[in-house]
Amino acid sequence: MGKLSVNLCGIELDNPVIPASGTFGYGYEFAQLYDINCLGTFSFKGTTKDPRFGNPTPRIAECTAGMINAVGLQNPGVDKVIAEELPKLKKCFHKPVMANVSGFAVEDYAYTCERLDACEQVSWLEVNVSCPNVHGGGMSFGTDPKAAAEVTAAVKKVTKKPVILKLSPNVTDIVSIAKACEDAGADGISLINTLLGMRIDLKNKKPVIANKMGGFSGSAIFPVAVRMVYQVANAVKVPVIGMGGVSCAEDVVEMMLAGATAVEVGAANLVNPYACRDILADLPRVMDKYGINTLSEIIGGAK
Amino acid sequence: MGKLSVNLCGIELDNPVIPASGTFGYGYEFAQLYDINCLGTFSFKGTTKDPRFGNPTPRIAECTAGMINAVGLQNPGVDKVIAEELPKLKKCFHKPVMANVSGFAVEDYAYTCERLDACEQVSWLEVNVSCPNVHGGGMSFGTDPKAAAEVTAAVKKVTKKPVILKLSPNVTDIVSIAKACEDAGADGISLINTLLGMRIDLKNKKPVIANKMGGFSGSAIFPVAVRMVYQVANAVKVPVIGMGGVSCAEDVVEMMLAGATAVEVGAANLVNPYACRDILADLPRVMDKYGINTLSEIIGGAK
Amino acid sequence: MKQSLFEIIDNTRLAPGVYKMRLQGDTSDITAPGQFVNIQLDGMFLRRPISVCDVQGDVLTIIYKVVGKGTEAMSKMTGGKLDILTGLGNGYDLTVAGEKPVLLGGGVGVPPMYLLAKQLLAQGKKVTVILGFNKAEEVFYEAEFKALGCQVLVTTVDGSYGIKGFVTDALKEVEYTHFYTCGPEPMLKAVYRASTTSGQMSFEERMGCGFGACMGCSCKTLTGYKRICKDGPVMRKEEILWEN
Amino acid sequence: MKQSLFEIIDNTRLAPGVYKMRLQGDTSDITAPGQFVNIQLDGMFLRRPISVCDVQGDVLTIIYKVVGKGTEAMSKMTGGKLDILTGLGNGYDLTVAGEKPVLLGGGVGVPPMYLLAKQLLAQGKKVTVILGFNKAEEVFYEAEFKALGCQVLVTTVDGSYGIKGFVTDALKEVEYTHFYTCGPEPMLKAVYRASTTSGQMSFEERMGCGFGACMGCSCKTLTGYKRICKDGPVMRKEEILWEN
Repeated sequence: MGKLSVNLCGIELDNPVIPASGTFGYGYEFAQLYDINCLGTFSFKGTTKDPRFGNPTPRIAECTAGMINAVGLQNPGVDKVIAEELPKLKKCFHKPVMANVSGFAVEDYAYTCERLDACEQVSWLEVNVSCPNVHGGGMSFGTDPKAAAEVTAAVKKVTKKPVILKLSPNVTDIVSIAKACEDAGADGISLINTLLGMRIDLKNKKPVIANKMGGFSGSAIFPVAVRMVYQVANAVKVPVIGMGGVSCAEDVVEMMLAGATAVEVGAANLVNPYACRDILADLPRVMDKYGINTLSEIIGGAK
Repeated sequence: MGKLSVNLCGIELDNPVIPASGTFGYGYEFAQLYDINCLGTFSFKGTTKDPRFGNPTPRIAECTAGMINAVGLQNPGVDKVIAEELPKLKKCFHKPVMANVSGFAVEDYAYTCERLDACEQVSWLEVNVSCPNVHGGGMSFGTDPKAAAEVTAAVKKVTKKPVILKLSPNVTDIVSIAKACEDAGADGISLINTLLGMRIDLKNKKPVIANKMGGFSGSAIFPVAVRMVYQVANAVKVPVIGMGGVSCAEDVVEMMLAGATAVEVGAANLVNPYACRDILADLPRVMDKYGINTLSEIIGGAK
Repeated sequence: MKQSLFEIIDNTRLAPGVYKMRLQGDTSDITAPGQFVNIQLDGMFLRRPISVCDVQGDVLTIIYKVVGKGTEAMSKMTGGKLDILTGLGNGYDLTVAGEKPVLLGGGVGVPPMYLLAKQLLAQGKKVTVILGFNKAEEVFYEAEFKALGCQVLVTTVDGSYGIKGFVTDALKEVEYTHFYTCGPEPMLKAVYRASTTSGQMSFEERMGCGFGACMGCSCKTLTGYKRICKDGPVMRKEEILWEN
Repeated sequence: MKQSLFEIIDNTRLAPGVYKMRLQGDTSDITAPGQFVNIQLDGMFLRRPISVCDVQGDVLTIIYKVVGKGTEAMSKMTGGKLDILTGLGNGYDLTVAGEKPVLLGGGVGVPPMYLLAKQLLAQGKKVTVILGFNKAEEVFYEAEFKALGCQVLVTTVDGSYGIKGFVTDALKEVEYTHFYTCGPEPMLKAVYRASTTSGQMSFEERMGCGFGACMGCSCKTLTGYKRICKDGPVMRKEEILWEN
């Protein structure tokens, strides 16, 4: 393995840096700024069976060292994603890509994953059972081990590609949910999705966000993410993708020491569109500073 | 009621600002800096049945906009607290004070509360079922509605003073736990205690904290606190004390709009020992800026 | 879009809570009036989106209102460098202006009209500008627009300066071929209803990234879902769908 | 304890990663050598505790090592004001020094020995100072201690300067009535074992508040639980309980 390369569910990544779903669109906005083929891969905008506009605006609230979003899975629906977005994406990104899937019923997940399974540029299915911004679905699947296992099993039936369950941190016992997914056949676990948060506008005395609550992300949530990645990585055998507030090369190394095989970068892309490129450029310096020869050797190194 | 005064469980506070337990000791360190009688009240260091040294060091880790602590309820035990600390506390603080109680068994809570019930300077019992830093106890009572209700009922049997249950945010459904406490007789709910977090030292590749994980506090967690205060205040009838990352007068107002009757200030005291005094001094300006005549009128104002 | 560092040249108060900042840097990605820039500020997680008022060579002029801690901090800056994303948003389409375009700006909706007026005048158009404010003390940039050579009408809600009423009251008196407007939503709605020609309106929304990645500022239009930061902020009258 | 603003006078590099900063402000609460100050830095949640090296009137001198982002940022400061908590910790007790005290400082444990030496000399004591480093390039403040008029011995682990070995190797050659020491824990342990008299040692621990409120830096001693920031950082040899 190279200095930066890691193996994610049997597929080698040049490096562990992966823009997180919902913060990188389908890649083009960023491809205008730099060659996104430098990335390990990226997880494109969450896809659902049917097209969705998402939630009313305002959808965004600022916080100390973070932000709240309540976009609500806006996307054109799996058919349009396959017909229009993936071909465009292929033009600017030539590596295997990760599809992120959400749903409101077990069947939705299975349907959408089956359709995406047929796309050869898609190499991993990241199944989001943790969206805090949709009602009757999303996070509700990720807060109950049984429901999470059901979704996992249903998706595994329709694809041979690695299935990675993306979990919610808004739970009492993250380990029991991760294990339930692993037992149901999950090939990997990614966490953490956003923390459920809220801000109130002192001027109009109302919640800033139309949907009242939303998903809190940004460097503020990093310590919670490191803790959950550590707990889950020490409880399951499948690889873990760590995310949550990662914004610099040091954060990537800390996540991997906690047990992450790869690391997703989310909100940081929104404030610095070059965040992932900058992290990749800085990684070798940080590795040398802390005496790390290859990233793959430090995965789960903190005991 | 005055411009700043609020009524907490039948007792009027000059203002809603309350230093949180574990960040204000027994008050003397701060009494050397300013007259702490300007405070609404304060919640003194968590008390247990027996003396405790707490966890090994390091107990502290820094984070972006926050810190992790794993002190582990160090305290001299309830007998010594009553015999030595409370008389000293009385010299520098002349108002009714809030006692914060932790335990490792339902009986511990009852024993400690019964002893403190006999102290006339103690006017509220804040029962901590949410300490993330002790094994077999603490948070485990706060993550299960039944256990939280049991502790509440046991404590209510031994005291006529208002009993306020301090809840953990590390749960899937904070509302169910708050309601269970209310149904068991709780006179108030205070939240949030710290989020379970972790940091890893890149130099030695080990967790920064000897206990590995600890309680994450500071302005970083404010949006999670506002969300939970809002959820609980809209679900229970008893007063709610809001806390979690409050560090300025605007935060106090936001917490009250979310539904808090009073507001505890924690980690901010540790970085700015004058934090509570400064917040009190700034409150009238912030109230005028946002057209607020009395604080009591805005409680739960954000719908 | 381009990310680069701009040097603050000066920062002056135009009206209560309204400031004008001139910055020097790479303006090459600013291609149309009505576009905005997104400014990173110390201690703030999100950037602050602010519309472009003018560009002359490598000098960018923005006019902003103090609405929170971020813009408050900006208003106190006297020098130094700022990390800015430039060339954001679609901007106004000048090709459909006709011979006598009218530009309507309300409050902090006034600034983008300046570069627009300049470019329309350069094309030999007869430009009328209507500037709307609440009261006399809030009025700014009237002289600057006059200096460009456009006909300028100022309205104040309380009548303490210029025409009493809203920009739409002034619009009645104007003969125009196309309208361009920017301002608070109630004003945009009023202009939408009062206008007798085709036109373009610039919208505001709380944004995450400002360059089309996060879907934080989406809106529904008659021609589909649009991202105000990327497909907007300028929308054509014909495509607007008022949700409330 | 006092919270106040200090003005940075200068900030100079003494050795690789080791800097000396002089600050002007209210030093009235600094009452004993061995105390520390707690410095607030932009963007850092916790303050940075740093031992007092010297105080002359309203000028405070600190010597610090770059260990992370906070001290890294400090090392780049050339001026401006810092919010500092002063007068933290118990400090050394000079009344038990005897006639010939020996002071042992290792690495960044050297600075607090300076003010201590100065005050002991002022009391007419015969002061011997042993400064321990890893290698020649790390050595700092030897001349300053000599200038005070104490006998100075320097040790380096690799023998590239002064006596080869640890401060305890130099201690063997010294006749002393009491010892004062500050440095990394392994060095403190070695001094504890090698010393033949009573003494005082200054301990380090990750701190939350630095003034005794949070119990973040507690330790067990033969005389009960102590808060290193408030009851320490200086402990008497007789009360120390080595946990590992």
